[in-house]
Amino acid sequence: MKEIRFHGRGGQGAVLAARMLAISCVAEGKCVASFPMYGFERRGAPVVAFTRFDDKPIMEKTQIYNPDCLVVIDPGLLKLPTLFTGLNPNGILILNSSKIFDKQPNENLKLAGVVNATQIAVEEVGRDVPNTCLLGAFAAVTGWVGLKSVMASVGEYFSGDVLKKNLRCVERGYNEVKVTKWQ
Amino acid sequence: MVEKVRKLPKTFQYFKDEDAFAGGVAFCAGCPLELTLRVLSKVMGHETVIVGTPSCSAPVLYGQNVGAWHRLPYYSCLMTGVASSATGLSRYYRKAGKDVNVVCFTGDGCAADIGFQTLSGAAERGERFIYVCYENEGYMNTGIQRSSTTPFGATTTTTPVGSAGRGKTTHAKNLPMLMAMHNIPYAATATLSNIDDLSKKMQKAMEKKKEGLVYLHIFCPCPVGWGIESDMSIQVCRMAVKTNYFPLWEAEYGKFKLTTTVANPEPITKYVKMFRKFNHLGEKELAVIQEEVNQKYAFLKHLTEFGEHGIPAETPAGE
Amino acid sequence: MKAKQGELKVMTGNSAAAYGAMLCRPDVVASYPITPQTEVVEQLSRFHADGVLTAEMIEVEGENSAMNAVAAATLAGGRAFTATSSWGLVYMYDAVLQAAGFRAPVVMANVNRETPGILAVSSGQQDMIQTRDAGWIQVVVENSQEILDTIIMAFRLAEDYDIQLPVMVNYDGFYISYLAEGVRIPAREDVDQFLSVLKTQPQRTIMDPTRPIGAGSHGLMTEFMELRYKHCAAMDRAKKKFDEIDKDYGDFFGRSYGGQIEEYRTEDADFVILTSGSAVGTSRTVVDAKRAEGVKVGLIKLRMFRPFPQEKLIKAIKGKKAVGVIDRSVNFGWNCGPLYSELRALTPEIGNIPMLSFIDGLASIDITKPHIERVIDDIANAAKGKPYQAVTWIPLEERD
Amino acid sequence: MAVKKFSSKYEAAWSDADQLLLCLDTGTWRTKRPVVDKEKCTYCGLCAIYCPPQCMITRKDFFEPNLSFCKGCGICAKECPRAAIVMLPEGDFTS
Repeated sequence: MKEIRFHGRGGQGAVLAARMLAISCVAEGKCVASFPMYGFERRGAPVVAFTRFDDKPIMEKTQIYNPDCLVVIDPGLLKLPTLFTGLNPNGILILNSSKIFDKQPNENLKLAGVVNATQIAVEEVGRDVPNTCLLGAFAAVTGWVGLKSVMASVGEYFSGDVLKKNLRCVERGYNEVKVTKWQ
Repeated sequence: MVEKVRKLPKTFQYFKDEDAFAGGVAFCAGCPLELTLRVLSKVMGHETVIVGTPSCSAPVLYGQNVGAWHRLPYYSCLMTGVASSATGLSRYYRKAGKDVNVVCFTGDGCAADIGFQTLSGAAERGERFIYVCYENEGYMNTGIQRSSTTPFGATTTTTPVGSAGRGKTTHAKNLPMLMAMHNIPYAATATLSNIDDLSKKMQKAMEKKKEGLVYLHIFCPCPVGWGIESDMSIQVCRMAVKTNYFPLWEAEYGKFKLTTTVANPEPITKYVKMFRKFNHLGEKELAVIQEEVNQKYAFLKHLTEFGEHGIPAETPAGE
Repeated sequence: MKAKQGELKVMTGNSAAAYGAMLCRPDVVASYPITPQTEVVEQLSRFHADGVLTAEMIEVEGENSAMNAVAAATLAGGRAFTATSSWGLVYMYDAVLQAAGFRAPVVMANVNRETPGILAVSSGQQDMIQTRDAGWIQVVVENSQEILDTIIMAFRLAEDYDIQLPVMVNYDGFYISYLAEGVRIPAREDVDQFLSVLKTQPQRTIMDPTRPIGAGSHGLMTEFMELRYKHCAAMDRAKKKFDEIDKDYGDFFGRSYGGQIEEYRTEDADFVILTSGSAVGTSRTVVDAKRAEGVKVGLIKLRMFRPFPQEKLIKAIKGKKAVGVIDRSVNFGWNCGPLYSELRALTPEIGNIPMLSFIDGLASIDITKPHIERVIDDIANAAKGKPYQAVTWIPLEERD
Repeated sequence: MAVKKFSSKYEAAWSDADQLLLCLDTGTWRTKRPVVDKEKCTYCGLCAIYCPPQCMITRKDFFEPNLSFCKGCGICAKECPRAAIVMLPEGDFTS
């Protein structure tokens, strides 16, 4: 089983991203479970969302305490002291940021994919909705799910022009993500 | 070098206290609700007991564990119990000889729908508190559902636009008018573009609540729910006034008076294009909205020709 | 020191409730009429009109508002009273929960009546049962004098610094609400003195408008559980406190009721009946009659339903050969009486003795002497080791 | 009962601003930053009046946003009658 924890702020689409990832996994025949955890539904308020996938049905209903991968939609959340708490050794981070890491932010973090998803979203969609771009980056960095499946999942939520724009975000995230590895 | 205007807006003169709220509170960027509450605390002062409900204002009005986001005393209750809880509080304070502003602060969904019975009851009993309703035309906090004050044609998550749906099919309840018809000492509409008028009405509310229930209906468009760019919310308020979509008036014991008159009202099309919730409407539907605006305004204008009706001013309600 | 002997007056249960409340000098009274409670509102309004009661009287537009108003008034620092019944209690349910969660020391008379679903303007304790888990202290009483005395005690319990919980004083609609009996009315100054203990205690947190304090903060993380825990702890303390207040009341006014439960001829009894409300009085007379025949039966009157008097019940029932419970309400899904199912939870402590449930008196059906005789016969047989029926709907299961 | 230590001294859900005044770091929400042209500013105060978080600070003869709380909504820029405030991408300011 793989466990992915999404960190974002209200309005950035963290919950939607977690769900889209689940849909992509289902498209590849996997079993999934995804749910958000937030208090107040508010633009700007921190939001956490979880996605699990596995080859067999998932029984756990708890929050994710030992993620294999973190998806951080708001770079400001890097300051969160609990962000890396519980990250598995060989942990992966997918981050929306304009800057790549100059040093390893956490000893368990071995692989980081950084993409300026905000810029890409603003260029493609015209608004700061970085979530779909990060899913593209997620597919590229983890290899846990294919680009095609991610694009199909986006199609479940958008249509027409907005879909096209978001698909471009996914593709650019897939192609433009910068990967850093640590030992 | 530009000459400096030394005279600040009149609004500053209405402020008697510091802002009671912490610098950073959980309202969306550009939310008029935040400005309304901060202005309220400045105009009414800190000895103002706020009675709130689960709503967009609740994450700010109510604390978290022992912590609070502001320095106003508050009482949190359910949407059914706002005016009745305020009744209990204000009656006890009166019995104990404490002169306190008890101010209910709720959205239109609470005031017009689930909390309307208690509001109407308190008005009839002449309870001495202020009821502030911030009008964002629906249940914004829970994710943009329709309320009885959602206007005709508006799209919400429960009146969505689809191959068959065209937004809300019925018209909004005219809540401020309903409250004025209770012949309460003071009922008024206000909005943030006309912030002097708003502050003045808040100040007047504190005086008039000594005679009975005061109702303030404040137009507060929701950037998220209506699809307004965050810097445009005050502009939307202004256009609502300029189109007579939201006329500014006050009524004392049922005697109506326009506090702002618009010489040449703008067409409603200018207003609806400022945000997304009416995007789907065609000419025919917009004509219906224009007609409704005209009719409501004509009715209001007609009412201003009458004097006080019901209970005369010299015998305040609730005695 | 003893209180003066109060004036004796014939009055209904509803009047007794109004007298009890008036004597405690509430600051705020809010109420809405409903059969069979309406007399309480009317009597309080008369007191107010006569100047005997100086409370703020709020004639609300519905019970929900009544509860919200009194809860808010107590949190602002006042003493407040309301009364309701049945559908009224249901209509104020959200506010009933709110009052308990806020630890608002409201006192409410609830005149027991059947609840919505099947229309019945008649007696039954289902309303009380349906608010059992609301976090209120619930007391059930038997006659007009006990109503008056218990309402006074209820204010002392609710507002006690160690308790701070709302108290519901229940009495059977029609059978007690309209029953006229001679009632001793304590003198006002004596009631003042009885309640004056509260003034010597630390003062509870209130909505002081000069302080930046808020009632009803969000309980986040473990603090929510902490508040629930404190609520439960206060409920637990209320049991002993109620016994003490009852004893104090007895010492001062000369009338006491046993606190959480009252035991009647249980000491040497082979088996016992457990019941509450108006059925207790009738049961007493039948127990006396059966005793005269040599049947060693005892009676336990449940006064406090929430918090549940486990310790007292275990002590009273342990060692008996059988126990039967008469309920004027049902436990949906368990298909037995609610008090009965609660008692069953004490089996490990009481021992594995026959426990029999009798459902009777729904919708004002009379719980007659023959009904109670039958209850006693059934328990007596079970006590002798004979097979027995666990649950009996008495009026529907007439014997041939 | 067994719990010995409580985090709150209150019996019920009371909050007390004297004990703890909560505050969010709303300055981090900003994607655009208002920048005031001191030359153009006539100190009319309209930006301060309309600012939802009321975070315009009075300087000697101009107004300036308190960037700790400014959420970057842009109302000040929109309402300024002299166009003395512009909204610039927040990213341009990060060091």
